Parts: sequence; structure tokens; C-alpha cells
Amino acid sequence: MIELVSSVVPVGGGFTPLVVDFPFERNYVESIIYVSLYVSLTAVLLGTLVSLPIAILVGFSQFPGKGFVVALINTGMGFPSVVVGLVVLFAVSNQGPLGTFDLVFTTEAMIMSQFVLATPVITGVSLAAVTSVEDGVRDAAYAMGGTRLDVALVTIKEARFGIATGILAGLGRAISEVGSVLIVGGNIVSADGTSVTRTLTTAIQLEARQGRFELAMILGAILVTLVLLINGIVLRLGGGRV
Amino acid sequence: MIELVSSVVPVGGGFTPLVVDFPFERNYVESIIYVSLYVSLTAVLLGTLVSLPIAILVGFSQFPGKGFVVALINTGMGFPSVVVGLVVLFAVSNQGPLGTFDLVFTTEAMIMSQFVLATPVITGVSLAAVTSVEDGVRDAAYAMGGTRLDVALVTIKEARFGIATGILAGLGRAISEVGSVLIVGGNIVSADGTSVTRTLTTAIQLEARQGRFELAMILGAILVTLVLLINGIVLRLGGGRV
Amino acid sequence: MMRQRQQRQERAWGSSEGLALRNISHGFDGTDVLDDVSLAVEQGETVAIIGPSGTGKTTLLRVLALFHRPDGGTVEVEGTDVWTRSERERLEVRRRIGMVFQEANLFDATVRRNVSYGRHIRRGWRDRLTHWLSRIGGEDTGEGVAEALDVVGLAEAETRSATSLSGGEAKRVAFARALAYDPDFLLLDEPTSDLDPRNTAVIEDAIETARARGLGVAIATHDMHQAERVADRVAVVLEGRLIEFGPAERVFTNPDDPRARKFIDGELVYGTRTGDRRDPSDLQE
Amino acid sequence: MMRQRQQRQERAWGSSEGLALRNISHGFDGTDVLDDVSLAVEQGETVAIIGPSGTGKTTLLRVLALFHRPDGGTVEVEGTDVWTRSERERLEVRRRIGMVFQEANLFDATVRRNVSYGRHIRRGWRDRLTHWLSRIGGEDTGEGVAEALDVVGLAEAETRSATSLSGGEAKRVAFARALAYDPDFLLLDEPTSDLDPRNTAVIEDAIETARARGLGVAIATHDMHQAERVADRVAVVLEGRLIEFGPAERVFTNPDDPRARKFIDGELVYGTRTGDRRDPSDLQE
Amino acid sequence: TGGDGGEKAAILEETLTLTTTTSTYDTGLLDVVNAAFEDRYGVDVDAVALGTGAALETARSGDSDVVLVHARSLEDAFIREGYGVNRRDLMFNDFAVVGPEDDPAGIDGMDEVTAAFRAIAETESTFISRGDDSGTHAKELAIWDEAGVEPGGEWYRVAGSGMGEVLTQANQTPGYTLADRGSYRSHGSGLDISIRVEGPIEGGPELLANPYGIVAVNPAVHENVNYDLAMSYIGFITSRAGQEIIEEYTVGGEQLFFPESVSGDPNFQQYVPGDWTPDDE
Ligand SMILES: Nc1ncnc2c1ncn2[C@@H]1O[C@H](COP(=O)(O)OP(=O)(O)OP(=O)(O)O)[C@@H](O)[C@H]1O
Ligand SMILES: Nc1ncnc2c1ncn2[C@@H]1O[C@H](COP(=O)(O)OP(=O)(O)OP(=O)(O)O)[C@@H](O)[C@H]1O
Ligand SMILES: [Mg+2]
Ligand SMILES: [Mg+2]
Repeated sequence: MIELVSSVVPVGGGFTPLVVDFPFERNYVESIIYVSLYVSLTAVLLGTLVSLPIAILVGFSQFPGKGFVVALINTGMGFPSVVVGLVVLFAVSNQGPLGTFDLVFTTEAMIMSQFVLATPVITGVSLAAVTSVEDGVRDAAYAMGGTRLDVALVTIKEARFGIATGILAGLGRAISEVGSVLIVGGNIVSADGTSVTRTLTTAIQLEARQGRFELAMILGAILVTLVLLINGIVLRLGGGRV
Repeated sequence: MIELVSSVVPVGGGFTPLVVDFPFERNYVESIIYVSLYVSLTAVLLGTLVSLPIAILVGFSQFPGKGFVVALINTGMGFPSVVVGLVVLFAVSNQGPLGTFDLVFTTEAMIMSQFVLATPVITGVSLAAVTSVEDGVRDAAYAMGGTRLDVALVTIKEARFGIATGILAGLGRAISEVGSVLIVGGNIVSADGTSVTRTLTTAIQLEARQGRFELAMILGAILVTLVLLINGIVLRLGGGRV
Repeated sequence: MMRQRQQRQERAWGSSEGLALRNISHGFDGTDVLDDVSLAVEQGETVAIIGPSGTGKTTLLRVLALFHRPDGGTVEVEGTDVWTRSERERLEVRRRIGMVFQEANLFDATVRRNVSYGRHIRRGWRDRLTHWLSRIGGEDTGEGVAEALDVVGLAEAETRSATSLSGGEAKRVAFARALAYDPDFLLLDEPTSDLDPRNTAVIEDAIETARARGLGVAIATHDMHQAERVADRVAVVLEGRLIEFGPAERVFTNPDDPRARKFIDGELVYGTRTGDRRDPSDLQE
Repeated sequence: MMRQRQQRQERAWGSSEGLALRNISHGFDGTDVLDDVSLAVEQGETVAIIGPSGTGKTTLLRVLALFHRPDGGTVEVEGTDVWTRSERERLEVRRRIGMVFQEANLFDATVRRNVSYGRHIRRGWRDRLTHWLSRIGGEDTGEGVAEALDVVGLAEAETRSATSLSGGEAKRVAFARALAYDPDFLLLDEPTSDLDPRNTAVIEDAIETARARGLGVAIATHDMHQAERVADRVAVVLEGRLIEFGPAERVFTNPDDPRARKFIDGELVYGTRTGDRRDPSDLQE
Repeated sequence: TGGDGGEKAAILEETLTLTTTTSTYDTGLLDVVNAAFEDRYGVDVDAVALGTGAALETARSGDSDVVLVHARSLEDAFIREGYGVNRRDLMFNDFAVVGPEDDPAGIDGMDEVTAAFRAIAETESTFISRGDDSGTHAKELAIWDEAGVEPGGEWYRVAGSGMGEVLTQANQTPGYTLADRGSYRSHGSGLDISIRVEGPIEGGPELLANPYGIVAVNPAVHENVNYDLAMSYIGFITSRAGQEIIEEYTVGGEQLFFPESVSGDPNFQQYVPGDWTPDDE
């Protein structure tokens, strides 16, 4: 991505070289990164906790309409983020069911909408991973006296690479999306230039809207670098097979 | 999603009941749906053609730095769409390397950016699916005189449910994203109200900008219904195991 | 073992003190696989289950191991119909049963973790956590693991990945895994099918040791010699029906059912390449 | 078969007219599995490969089937060192070899598709397309499929899903799959390990038929009786070395290497449960 | 800072939510105004940039306390419906017609924007419309109306996007568009299009005037809104101090906004819908 930026800069014409002069306040960028990571990682963590049991349950039980349930889960992977943002906005709005908690334009509301976006991805991909675990392995765990939970844990362990991929796909969807966090978060920075609800993506969008493409690119490069780092960590932890 | 809309409508207060009066020109909505499907399905088709060979190659060869390559692929799942849009915009702009083809604000440019967004998702999830195929099955195809391609096809067939999930995840990412298509497509309708580069997501975004949240929801419901239909078809074709 | 002896006195209404199937029928997707099968494995005895390929031996063992709730009939453990009991109680029963599958079904982990898994899941969650924490920085030695691997002659493979084992090695690890947590019953599905004579003997020794310690052993085998060597009682399954169930000596020398005799005889005449082979069709009714 | 006979005349420099390994050594991740193994399977003969569990039999067959490029030594087919040839030529060689793995390794598809797969991939792409198009609306009858399944007694299983087969049934389908496209060589890794005597006899008959038709057969087996029944020549592998390779009769009655005698003897004395079992340790050098 | 502790502590915890349009937000003016307000009152201002319609809609549902937009007709509707109270004229700048260097419609320097629009239509030069019901879009439609042209055809592109995106599009295509001066100025470097028809600030037609208003959300409709704070904010921004900040705010050395609330000749119409007359009801 860094390469992308430098290859792109000449096209835009006469931009300041990146190295000479980092065009953002350190505090600004750091707080944006913090908000991005806080919101997306929390959403993905919650999403994972919800997804894995669903994936295991759906993956290993047979019931009429199962195909439809799977299609529904996968459909969630295509929820338009703006609509999710609006739904969450209605929910947390003063008139909404969660109105009393005063969550409009807060990171909590952003976590809610990213949770809605990330969870179907994590569930869908984990479901596929879990389905591919051989029956024999689960049988072995069961035969050795495993509880349902034990069998589920063994299954998760066997499908760890696929599940790690699902979690990373969910994270990718959450951390890269801009539609819902903009609506429910409001892209707010406080007067001292610290992010309240501004994420890397909303900041990128802001710069792009104002025609400051090179700044958008720099923020994009930061985002991609972060994602790469997280990917490296998750794959190392979870993807023993690689 | 239909339910969501109707549960949300009362919150916004006095909206016209949905059934009574469909608030869009039929032509407008149809052309938007057409553009959405054309762009996203083409991007996903191309992405699948590129992804499967990569997934097979990376999945079944061992080389130093493989873990890093996998992390890179998965990182692509987190590319911010605005940045992808900007990169594609530079590429197709008059000064850009593809400037001669005059692709700015065309569906072709939109396909390019959605291709960039969808491909890593398809590749990443397919890679996980393909990795979980037992060696024994590939060995059998090889032993029976299979070429590399034959072995790859057998692998894809065994991993079909996971790969179908990957394709659907890629489609979900493509058809639901708004950042890049807005930048490279321009959200254009012609004067007679027919979409040129307006997709369901950019139309949703436009309605949301204008505060016409209920119209945004209706379009969102249409989008989600479409995705559900496509999911049903793909799972029926590809996911024999479900 | 004492526990069971006591229970035997207390539960006089139970007609079997081991694992028993009563009038079991079971099938998959509309096809019947087992039909009215009754059979018991008492503690301290070895029951061999023999019969042609696809006849239902594996299904029978899986019903015994509580994998399938049978379509008809009851599965009893020490006289108790287990499928009328709570899942918790069935879990307790399952924890007294060790099983070796026809395929090795090893976990994608080290041999040690495979063999120690049975003990692992018997730990409470707090113990698991303590154990997991205590392992950080050092490798788990795994009580009982080395001993069980030693029985099957694979002590030195403890730290290897289970995926890199040869077919016979994997089968032996699976056997060690079932032994390692000291079950009261052993269900063995072709445990020596991939093994050379020496390793077969090792496993048969282990089975004999287990039986002598009071375990109830059920072994599905296609090897008539093996059935003769290890079994106290023999069950002959033909197309899902139990056509013969009795003391090994009688079944092998003087079976009631002529088809059982034919099946067993099948083996005896296939002695040499040039030998007089029977037409398989005359094994049919 | 005529083709090979002709080639035999033309290629006088080749010392073997079948599949041959010369001074093969091979290992995984630094450990040596095969060490200086030389062995040949001529057309029209059956070679049995015996040896204890984990000794390298499967690895040897996989090197013969061109799965692994050996670390050292050459694999020759009719005198040609195949690993010096192009991938295209090796493909032609592989297409003359049928293999049955120790595990069944069936595809997740119907039995018919499993068995017809070998013919399927020999079709050109245009043929595949025509064939696929012609199948739409009707089911493929699959030439040769019914015949091959008939050989293993599973003709009626043609439309079943391969995942629902019993262990022995799966193994028999795998055998039919290898037979179905009429290879010149058959490599069999414990093809009857999960089979009862009757089905074992059926497979052994099929092996004998194949050999009689001029195929070269290599069979890794743990069953000494089977080796005696089917083999013309016997190779004894011990810890990756070929300690004995010669006519079956001589190896079984009068092996050169005392360890081979011990290994084979191992079986012969394990006749009864009360029999005198040898201490496994005295098989070591 | 400053001010005495007691009263300040009471509002220290509080946050004022201001919704505004992206084009206003993107000029950066609010950063300066809000910093001064926060400095004076010790409260946080959450400035949320949305499309004009969404900014008002958010206020309608009581999720913001004060709205700053430049679309008088929409503001009027907002007030008429009872959602907004105490509207004040705040400031103004103007619109300008921007277009490519080669000026295919030949409108450069025209005095009459209606004539310029007619020329664009006659030459069928590409024109990019916001198409998003924003204040700018409403102004553009008003001009077409005035010019007696019904825009349509290949050359007239409805982008349905914000000012920033439309400027980028006009630049890329290239084509003409109507832009507010603030957005045009604050748009980053690299625009090849430039102003073809000036607005009133640079001596252009009054038709291109762009007045901004600020409205508090009616606490009688949404009791949860922070009306006191909203009024403090309106008071501050329309005070002499606030207006000075607006006056002094420059981008690239040029003034973007012109204060309008401090006047010796108060305009009563600013408190009510623009077309309201006392005998309306
Ligand atoms: N992929 C692998 N990686 C590492 N070691 C392996 C691998 N495959 C086989 N081995 C080891 O190589 C040795 C020989 O294995 P092989 O499968 O050839 O034995 P075998 O003679 O077929 O044994 P069996 O009779 O048990 O099937 C064994 O010790 C086995 O653990
Ligand atoms: N999951 C299943 N779905 C459908 N049919 C099944 C399933 N499992 C087993 N069967 C069928 O049930 C019958 C009995 O199978 P089982 O595995 O019990 O046989 P077996 O006696 O163990 O045979 P083998 O000696 O070949 O292992 C077979 O015909 C088999 O194909
Ligand atoms: Mg079986
Ligand atoms: Mg082997």
C-alpha cells in the first residue's frame, strides 16, 4: 500500500513528498487509530463470540430449512452498511428502543453497527470451515466422553485456519467500512483535534471529499498496515496449518 | 429486512405506508438494480476466476514466506473502499495509466474497483476452504492420472461449499459497498431518470444524505432481497453439502 | 472395578451387568442396517463381532457407544436403559467407554495431545485452566500418555504430529488413546486391520490384559483367527441380523446357523492360492 | 499389452520391463524413511511388500506411483528414468498406474462418479463437455463402471453417496476405481485390510485375474497368508531397507536374512490365544 | 478558560450536538468557532457533517441540538413543522459557476448567471448537478428555472453526491457545476477547473447569494435536547465575538464567509419561515 501511495502521488501532481512532512497532528492520527481499533476489534470480538456457537449449531444439526438459514447468514455478508447504520441509528435515536441510553454519535453505537456487519461474515465463513471438519474427528471427541462444548472446541480447533480467516474477513469488513460508522458515529473530533468518533475510514472519506487525495492515501496506508499487522498476529495464533 | 423496514417506519413518524405508494419510478429502480447487478456480478465473476487458481496454488505449495502471503491476501479483505476507489480513479483518470480508455465515471471503472475489493475476500476464504480438503482426495485424483488442472478441479469440487461461501462473501462485499463506486462511478443518472452509474448502494446513500431514511430503507430491502436470491442460487448450485 | 461389583448386587433387576443391546433396530435415511439385534458385553469378557463387509458391525458398535439413538430397542448399561436417562448421565456412561474407530480419526495435533485428550476433557474447567497456565513455557508431560504409547510400541512418537503417522501407526495411537483414560469398556472396530503380525500380537496382548483387569471388550474384526484368539463370546452379524451369539468355542466349532458356519468356513478353505474357493453366492440364504 | 511387448524388444538397454526403483532413498522433513531400496515389478507378476508397521511400505508404493521425487536413486518405467522426463511424459506413465490407498480416499460424490473418474480425466476437454452436455437431463451410465463394481460385489451401490459406505465397502470401491480404467500396473496398499475372508478372496481373485491379463501388481500387505497366496515375488522392508527380495516360495520358506525369517515366523506362531508369543524385541537387529 | 467555577462546572459534563452540511463542515470554519466556544463555556461541541436533508432529519428526531445549514426553504419547512425555533441569519457567502479552462460554453466572465446557464444548455456542455436536494442543488434548480431552461440530455449529469465529490467529478470529466465558494476554496490542490461566473461577493449577480442560517431544535418537541446550550451556541456565534471569528476566517488567504447577524437594521424575517407574514394564521 505504501507503494501504491508513492506510485499515485506523481499522478496527482506536485504533492509534498511524504517523508519530509507528515501532514497530520500526531495526536489526531493516534486518536483516530485508537477509535478505529477500539470499535472494530470490539465489534469483531463480540461477533466472534456470537458466531462460533451459531456456526457449530447450524453446521452440525440437520433441520428442515437449513439451506435457507445458511442463505440468510450469507445474505448478512451483503448488508449495505448505510442501511445498517440507519437501522442502528433508529434503534439508538431518542425515539428508538434504545433511546434512553443516549448512544447517538458514540463509539458504542458504532460498535453495534459494525457488529451487525461483521457477524454474518464471521458466521458464514466459520460455518463453511466447521462443516469441512471430518465427522471422524468429532466422533473421536464424543467417544472419549466429550460434552457438546468439548466436541465444539475440538471442531473449532480443527477448523482453526478457516475460522481465523472468517474472523479476519469480519475484521476487514468492519475496519474498512465507512457507511454505518459515519451515520451512527458522526465522524466527530473534539476541538483539541482528538477523535471522538472519527475512524480511519471516515477520516479518509473526509480527506477524499475535500480533494486531499494524498492525505487520504496516507491514512489508507496506515489502515492497511494496521490490518496487515493484525492479520499476521491472528494467523500466527490461529492458523497453525499455514 | 422487510420486517426491519416496517418496524422502523413508525419511528420516523408519519411516513406513507409502503404498499400504498411505491415512491420511485419503476424505470429508475430497475436501471439501478441492473447497474448494481451488472457491476457486482461481473466483478465477482472476474474475481473468482483469478481467486481460485491463486487459492489452489498458495494452498498446496510450500514456500518460504507463505504465511506472509496468506496474511497479505487476508489484508486485502480489509482494503478501505474509498482508498481503492481513489487508486482506481487515478488509474483511469486522464493523467493515469489507463487514461486513454476514457473510463472515468463508467461502469467499467466500477467493476475494476469492486474487483479489487472482492478478489481478496474470495481468495482468502477459498484458500481456507481448499486447505481443508484432505490430501488423500487430491492424491486419488493425481494417482488416477490427473493433470494439475484435474487435481485442482477435484479440490474445488470437494471444497465447493467453502468456495461458494467465499464467492458469496466477495459478492456481499462488492454489492454492499458504496465508497469506491461513488468515487469512480460518480453516482450518475441520466436526465430521463435512468441510472448510468448509480447503484443501489449509492442510491441508498443519496436518500440517506437527503434525510429520506425510509426511502433508503426500501432500497436497502430491495438490495438485501436480491442478495438473498443470489445466495439461494449459489448455495443450491455450489454447496451440495448443505 | 469394585464399584461395578457392588452395583451388581444392588441391581438385581438388571439382566446384564455390562453393556447390552436389546432388540435394537437402526437405519440411515430409510434403509435398515440393524434389525432386532440383542447382544451383551459383560465386564471381564471379550466379545468378537464378525460378519461380512457392510453387514452392520460398525453401526452396532456405534450404537453401543451411544452415537445413535436406535430407531427401536434399548441400550442398557448395567441394566439401565441409557436413552431414558439425562444427557448428563449418558455422558457419565460414555466416559466409561473407550472406542477405537475403523479409521484412526486422530486429531490434527501431536500424538501426545491425542492420547492425553481423554484425561483432558475429564478435568473441570478450572483444572484445565490451571493446567494450561502451568504448561506455558514448558511442555505437558501428560500422565498415562507415555504408558499407553508404550503398550503399542510408539513411546518415541509422543511429540510427533499425528498427521505424519503411517496407517498402522495411526491405528496404534488410536488404540493408545482409548486405553489412556482407563475405561470400563473397550469398543474396538477392526483395531488391527492395518497391522503386521507382530503389532497385531501386541494389540491382542493389550486386549487380553484389559480383559483380565475386568474390562468388557467388544471387537469387530474380519480376522477369524483373531476372533478365535481373543474372544470369549462371538456374535455373527449377517445383513444386520444377529444370526449367532454364543461362546467362541461353540460358534467356531459348531454354530447353530448354517450361514454362520459357511461364513466362518469361508476363511478356513481360503488357505492357499490354488485352494478350492467357494462361490461367494452360496453364502447367501 | 502388445505395446509393452514391442517396447521390450526395442529397449534392450532397460534391465526391467516394468516399474523399477533403483537405489531409492527418501525421507520427510529430515527423517529418512527409505534407504537404498531397489525393487522391480514386472508386467504379469505380483510383488508383495511386507514388513512391520511404519517401515516404509506406503512410502515405497507412493514413490512407485510418482507421488514423490525421491531424494536419491531413480524410478524407472520400462527402463526409462521417469524423473528426467517431462511432466507430460510422467503423466502418461501415471495414467498406466492404478493405485489403491491404505485409506479409501474416495471423492465426496456418488460411487459411480468415483469409479468413472479415471476414464473421465482421460477424456479431452471437448469430450468432457460433450459428455457433460449429453448427461444433462439423464444420468451417466459410465462405461466400465458397472463391470468394475461387479468385480468387488458392489454393483447395486452405484448410485449411493461414497460418504455413506462402510469401511470395507469404501475399500472395495477404491479397488474398483483403480481397476476401472484398465491400467498396466496396480499398486495396492493393504487392499483387504478391512475385509472379511469372503471379500478378501474376491479381491485376491481380481488381483490374480489382473496379473493373468499381464498387469504388474505390487501389493503392500500385513497378511502373510495373503502374501503367500498372491505373490510371485516378495519384498521384505525393515526400517526403510529392503532386507529381502526374491521369489515368494524362497522368501517364505528359506529367507536369506534372519530378520525376515523372524518377521514371517512371527505370524506363524501367533496361531492361538494361548500360543507362545515371541518377545517383539527379538525382531530388532 | 476563565469564568467562575460554579456555573461552569454545571455544564462541563455536557455536550452540544451540532448537525451541519458537509460543505459547511469541510471549510473548517466550525473547528475555529467551536474551539472558541468550548474555550469560553467549557463544553464539548460535537459537530456532525451530513447531507442537508440528513442534518435536518437528525434534528427532527431530536438527535441534535442545533442545525447550521444553507437551504432556506428546507429550514422554513423545519420551523413550520415545529421542530426548529429561534432561527438566526448567521453569515453568507456566494455560489459561483465553475468550469474547465477551455470553457466550451464560452461563459467566462458573464454577469448574468441565467445567461451562462442558457449557454451551457445550448452548447450542450457537460454540467454536473448535485442532485441531492441540498441548498446548492436547490439554488441550481432555481437558476435553471429563472433561465427558462429545463435541463436534460446527455450533457446534464445528476451526480447525487456531495459538493466535494461533485467538484472532483467536474474536474475529472471535465464539466461545469455550481459550487459554493467555501467548498471550492477549501477543496484541496489540483483542481483544473476555475470560476467562470462570479457570485455577489466578487460583484456577480445577487441570485448567487448563499445565506447560512442557524436553528435550535425545539425543546417542546424533544425534551431531551440541550436547548440552553444550543441557545448559548447561537448566542455566541451571532455575537460580535462569534461574528469576528467568521470575519477573520480565511482559507488560502481569502475570506470565506461574511457575517450577517450583527446589523443595525435587524431582519425580522430571520426568526420565522422566509415566506411567513403576520396574517398567515
Ligand atoms: N508425511 C510424512 N511426514 C513425516 N513422516 C512420515 C510421513 N509419512 C510417513 N512418515 C513416516 O515414515 C515412516 C514410514 O511410513 P509408511 O507410511 O511408509 O509406513 P508403512 O510401512 O506403510 O506402515 P503401515 O504398515 O503402518 O502403514 C513412518 O515412520 C511414518 O511415520
Ligand atoms: N451414514 C450412513 N448413511 C447411509 N448408509 C450407511 C451409513 N453408514 C453405514 N451405512 C450402511 O450401513 C451398512 C452397514 O454399515 P457398517 O459400517 O455398519 O458395516 P460394517 O459391518 O462395519 O462393514 P465393514 O466391515 O465394511 O466395515 C452398510 O451397507 C453401509 O453402507
Ligand atoms: Mg465397519
Ligand atoms: Mg502404510
